[in-house]
Amino acid sequence: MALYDGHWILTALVVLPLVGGAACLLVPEARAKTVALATTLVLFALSLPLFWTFDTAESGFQNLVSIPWIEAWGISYAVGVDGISILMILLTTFTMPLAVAGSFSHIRRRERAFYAMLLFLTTGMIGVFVALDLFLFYVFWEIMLIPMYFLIGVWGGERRIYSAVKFFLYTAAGSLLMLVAIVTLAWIFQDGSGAWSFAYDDLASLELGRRAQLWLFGGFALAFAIKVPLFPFHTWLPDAHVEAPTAGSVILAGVLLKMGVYGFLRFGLPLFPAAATDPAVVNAMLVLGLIGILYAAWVAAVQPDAKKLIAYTSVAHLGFVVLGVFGLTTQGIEGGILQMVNHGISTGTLFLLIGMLYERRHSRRIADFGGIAKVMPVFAFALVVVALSSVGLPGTNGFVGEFLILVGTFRTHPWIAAIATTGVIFAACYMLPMVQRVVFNRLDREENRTLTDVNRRERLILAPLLALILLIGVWPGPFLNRTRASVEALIEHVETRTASAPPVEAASVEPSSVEPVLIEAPSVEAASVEAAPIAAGSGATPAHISKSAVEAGEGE
Amino acid sequence: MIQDFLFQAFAASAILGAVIMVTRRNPVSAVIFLVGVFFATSGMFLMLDAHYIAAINVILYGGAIMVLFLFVLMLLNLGHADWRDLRGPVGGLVGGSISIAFLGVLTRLFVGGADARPVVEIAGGALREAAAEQGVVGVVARPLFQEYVIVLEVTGVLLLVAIVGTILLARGERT
Amino acid sequence: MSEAGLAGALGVNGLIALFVSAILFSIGVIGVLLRRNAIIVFMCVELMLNAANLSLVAFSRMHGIEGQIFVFFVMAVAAAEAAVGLAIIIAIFRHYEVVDLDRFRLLKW
Amino acid sequence: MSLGAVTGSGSLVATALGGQEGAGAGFQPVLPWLILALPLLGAAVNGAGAFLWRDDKRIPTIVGPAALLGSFAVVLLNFIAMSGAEPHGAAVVGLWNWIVSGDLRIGVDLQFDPLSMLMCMIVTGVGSLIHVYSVGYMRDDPGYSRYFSYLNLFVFFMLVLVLGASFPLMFVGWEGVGLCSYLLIGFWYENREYANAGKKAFIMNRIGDAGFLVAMFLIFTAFGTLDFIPVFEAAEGTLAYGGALVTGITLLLFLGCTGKSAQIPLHTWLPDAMAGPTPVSALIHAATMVTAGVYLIARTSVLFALSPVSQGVVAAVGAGTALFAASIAIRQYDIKKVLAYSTISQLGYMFLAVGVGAFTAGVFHLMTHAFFKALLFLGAGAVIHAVHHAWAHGEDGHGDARHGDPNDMRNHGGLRKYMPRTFVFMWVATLAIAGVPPLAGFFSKDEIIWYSGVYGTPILWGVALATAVLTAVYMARLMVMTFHGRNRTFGHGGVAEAGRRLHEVPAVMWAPLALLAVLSVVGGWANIPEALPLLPTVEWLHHWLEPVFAPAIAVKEAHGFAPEYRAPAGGGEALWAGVSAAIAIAAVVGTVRALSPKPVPTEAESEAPTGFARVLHDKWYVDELYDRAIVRPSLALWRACWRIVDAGLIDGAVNGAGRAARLLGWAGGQLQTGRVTTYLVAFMLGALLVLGVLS
Repeated sequence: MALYDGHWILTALVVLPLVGGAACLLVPEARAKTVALATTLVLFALSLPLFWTFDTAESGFQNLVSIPWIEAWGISYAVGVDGISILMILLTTFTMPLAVAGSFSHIRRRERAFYAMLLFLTTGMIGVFVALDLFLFYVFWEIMLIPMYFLIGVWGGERRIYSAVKFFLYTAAGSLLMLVAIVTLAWIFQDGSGAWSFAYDDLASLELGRRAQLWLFGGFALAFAIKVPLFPFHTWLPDAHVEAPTAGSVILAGVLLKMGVYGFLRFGLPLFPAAATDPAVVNAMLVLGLIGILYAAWVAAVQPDAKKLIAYTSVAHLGFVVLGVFGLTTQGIEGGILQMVNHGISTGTLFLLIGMLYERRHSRRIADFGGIAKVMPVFAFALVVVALSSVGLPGTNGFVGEFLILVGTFRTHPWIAAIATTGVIFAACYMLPMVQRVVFNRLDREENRTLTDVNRRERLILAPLLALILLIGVWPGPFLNRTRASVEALIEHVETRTASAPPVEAASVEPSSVEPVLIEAPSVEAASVEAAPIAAGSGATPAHISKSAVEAGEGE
Repeated sequence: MIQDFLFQAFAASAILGAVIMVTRRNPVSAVIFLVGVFFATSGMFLMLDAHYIAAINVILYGGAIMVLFLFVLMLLNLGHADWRDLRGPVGGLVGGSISIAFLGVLTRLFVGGADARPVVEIAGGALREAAAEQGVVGVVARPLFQEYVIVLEVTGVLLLVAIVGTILLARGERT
Repeated sequence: MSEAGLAGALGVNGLIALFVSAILFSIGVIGVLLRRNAIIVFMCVELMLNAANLSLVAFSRMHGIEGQIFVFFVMAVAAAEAAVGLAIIIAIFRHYEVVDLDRFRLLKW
Repeated sequence: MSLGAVTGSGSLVATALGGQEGAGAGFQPVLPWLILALPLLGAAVNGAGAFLWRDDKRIPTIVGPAALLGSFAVVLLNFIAMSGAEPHGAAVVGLWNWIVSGDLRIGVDLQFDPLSMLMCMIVTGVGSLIHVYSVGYMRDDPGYSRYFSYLNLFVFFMLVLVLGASFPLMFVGWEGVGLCSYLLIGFWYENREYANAGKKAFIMNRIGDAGFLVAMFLIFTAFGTLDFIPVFEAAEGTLAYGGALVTGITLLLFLGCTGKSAQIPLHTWLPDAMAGPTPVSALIHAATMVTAGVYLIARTSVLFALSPVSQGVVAAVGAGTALFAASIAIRQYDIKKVLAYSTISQLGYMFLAVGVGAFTAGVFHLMTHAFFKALLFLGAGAVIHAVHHAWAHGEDGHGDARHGDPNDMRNHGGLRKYMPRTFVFMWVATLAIAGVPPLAGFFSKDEIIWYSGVYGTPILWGVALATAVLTAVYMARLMVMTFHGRNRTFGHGGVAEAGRRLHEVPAVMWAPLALLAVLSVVGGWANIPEALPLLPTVEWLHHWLEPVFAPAIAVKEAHGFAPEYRAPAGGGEALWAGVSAAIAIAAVVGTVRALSPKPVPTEAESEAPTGFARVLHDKWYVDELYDRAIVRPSLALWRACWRIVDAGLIDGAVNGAGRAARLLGWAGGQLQTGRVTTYLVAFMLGALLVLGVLS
């Protein structure tokens, strides 16, 4: 394990797909898929030790690397992993080989470019999860957007251009505001300490006024809310999912949708604790999550297109995750993280399955099927298992996540959690009729009689997914373990910072006599002035990072 | 005194010539009047102690460039009057108002701008003395070939490019 | 005071030259905007250039020889411009058989 | 399976519980995990078989029942071990940590106590018999392997439900059995109706499950744990008697029960669930799964005891359902539907019992009901099987469509002659359910009626009595229509043909019936009332379950529960036992007498009922009501959400923004005329602006 001390591994995870993608472009058309599969498999193999060697007791970042990049602006290449990102990284590396393998028979034109795009996308995704510099994070965040745009726009279905543009504009609109917020944050830091920095720890150590926090949080939150996607920013998702090729949908559901919630956990809560725990903000987020759960389930239930149906279920599932995160309890957040993994696996598998069906039958309309179980028993089995996971049946992964989310949220917001619980009813209302109309009922269409069951390649893709669904369902320990320390530290951070923030503002005012609203910072400027004194105190943090980076260098 | 009279005569004929040139329907007569304007301005250059400039204005503008215009007019057989050439009242209104605005702005600029700057010691006399000392050409040539030599060379390159470009453009699609 | 100051620096003739320059320039503007014939528009541009030259020469009496140097360069560029411009007009005419500026919309893709 | 982990985790729980655990010290479960592992293994093997050796029926034939019998053997061992250990308290066996997050710890812990052991005995015992029966019943089905896989899986989940030592683990079983129920109801998925029935069952169960979930959240918020033993021990101290919290928890739990046990208002799925194969109806929809609600209330008896309001609701709903379902059963023609409504009605009895606080009586009736109702269903299955084969093996091979519905009792009649064994067994079960002494149902039902009067109110008592009459009537009617009179299977004139084609079912099917018939006779003797000390087993079950229910009774007694043991109309238990027995006998005899002489029209000949009979026949129009009031408006709302909100408002806004941008671009583009003059004007205006600003 000496070789694997982890410091080079994150960088390797970021760079390898880039190299693989370039290789895909260079090799002959027919070889591209092999190269891509090999790259993603190696990637997965590389990431596994990250999981095993993860120190579950450590709440901070592990495998830190920080190298100055644009020193004048305090921008560095800083990467690391903690309990919040570890599962996301694993989810990404786990999903990619399956997405690649799932495209083998689906993608018939411009294969080189297709697989290169998939791999470039991987770089962006892993980069987002490991980046500990806000500038770097933003770069990866935007890198992700471009390959996905092409995946939808070039290899998509009939309305691919509309969907790709919609996807792009939605996401870009949000992320630009985030960029403004990031730069403002760095500027506030510079204002206080005299030096520019985009480093996560530096910016997280800022103690901003409430008003400033609310504004900046808003900038981040919009970007994340669109990505999640929270109601009412969700309408790009059904279109993108429906038009994207199978691999695109799998990645979209499996990984990309996690970015939003990950962003809230990594940046939204720790950077702006007062804003993120502001009752109005929390209630707004919870209610939006709740609306997402119920509303998306309702809309899903009346969809005629299987892929669109599943896309809407994603909105519902992510609504649960947002609920868990903003419930701000250990169970809620841990459940949220686990539910992200679960959703990635279950919904990813659902998209793979619908993709398999589409390849055979060239239709996604639910009404075009029926009685498929007769000719495709293995497919039917897989679909039923995954559907059950999606509705959160105990014994599958979905239940563990949903249960933790709801039980956690219930402690702080009982009514919202109680209403959200009815989501499990509606989950059955959309999933079971779909399953019934696809695999059950009479096999009454002549075209469906000749469908062939899943082949060996497809079974190899499905097997690990189904295995994970059951494994996480009965033994989620290894996954929850790894999130625990970080999640508890996060909650503690948010709570202590929220507790410490009001006195700073209230110091000049009689605490009992004045309404809290009145002691808010009057403007952003005033807030940023408030921010000034503490930034000096955070000078220790960059030293901490660079020190560990030095140690990293020496370790090798 | 006579010089002042001459100068004002040149000025008046330049303005007059310009007005006539703009209003001619026949392009050839417009060219002729433009050449007249150039001669008048050359006269003004002379009076303003810019003898060399006056000379090349006549040769270059009045001679070479205007001949070029004439050639083109003849080449394209455009040398006849065309009623459609002048725009209607709307165009006149737009053009007239912009033109008057320019006049006002420029006048204000010249007067106010001169007012803002400190009056420099080199007056008309100094230039004349330098010309007497170094010759009419020399007074322009010295700075041209000393301080501004690089600019001069670049201008040469520009002319070369213009020549090549002109040939390419004018040659057309012939292969 | 300003009139006197400017007249003192440039002389009365210099002042007249500046006004003439402004008038010529304005006439050039009106010509450019009023005429449809590309060649005449082009000629009006030459008129405007000449007006500018006039003011440069006038100011050179006040600020020194650089004004005349500038005029020299302006003339050189104007010569090049005239050549290229006329070549373009010829090329366009060859294609459209017309030099009416309103008849072609080449500046829009 | 690491045994170290087992005992380690188990002892962890034991120490956490402190002295209370001492009660269970005498009893250590034997191979506890094997009880669960065997059915799961069976399910896995049969499931694999469904794909790999689809045509080979030998393996499922052996594995399916064997897994159950093995499990039953282990349960029996433990049962004996537990009855040997006095006092028999609870023993918790931890297998592994399931969900650990913050202060929440949910282990895969199994709780062995008298109640769970009794349930295990019923589940594995009756389950084994039904598995054996299924070998015969499903012999010709192409989904044979799949069937046994589901059935084994069901037993596994049912055992998880019963043995789970915490609410979440119980919930695993709770939803797991729902899943198997879904799969088995829709077993013949090619029939859209059947698949719909499965779906309906699942969704209605989910409504209840949501209540269960919220109840769990409330419990966790209040207690900080979800394990049964700590919660129940802390219940009295934590929750105020009759407080809103405990009432909320128990009512939500009861919502779960109404879903699972098909009580009003979530009862409509159970009759539809008869779409599944008949042994499934016997096992899942009569003997085990549907009684899970009763089990849940028995399990959480302490909580219910703390909330008189909830108890009242449970009793009222139970009594109401009992009468309501019985009234429908009287007018059904489908033999399985009659039994389904009968099941709902009997479940109502059980809820009535646990609702008034007679927990033992409820569980007692649960047990006896498992015996005789399983017997009734299997008997009905035998009848259906026989009729189906008689038709199917006709000249054209598939005569179902020609003849009608084999479930319809109008197509039966006079089967006594062709299926004598089934006939006898069915009568035993009928008399048992009707409450004729000394059969099982007499003791259990009489106990419920008695306690509903003693612990409850006169109205509950009256309803219970009335339902008893109805029960006897509809069961007698079923017997008369099916076995008595002339055979109508091949029309009124087809008696000769019937004689050739209708046969008794094979031994593999009637043998389980025989065993169940024995149990239906002796099952009631497990809890002979003190008033009728005919056997040495007086109040045996009561004593057996005492450790489980004693805390609940103690809670009730601490809050003024001191019933006077006499019926609302006066008289003691012995007297009223005699009265109810007399009523039952009278009702059965009366019905047989009244119906026997009347010729029954065949399915094709009969006319639609009119008047009140029609309301009963059409099940009080509850399904229609739900369809109009809930299902259709919901679907309309959902469509509106999609079409109007999503596609209209949100996408309209988004696309509108896009269109606005395009319009702006178009407007800007119009400035670009492509004419030099336009640009010149603009250029000059710009120059003017610059000069104007400068000067």
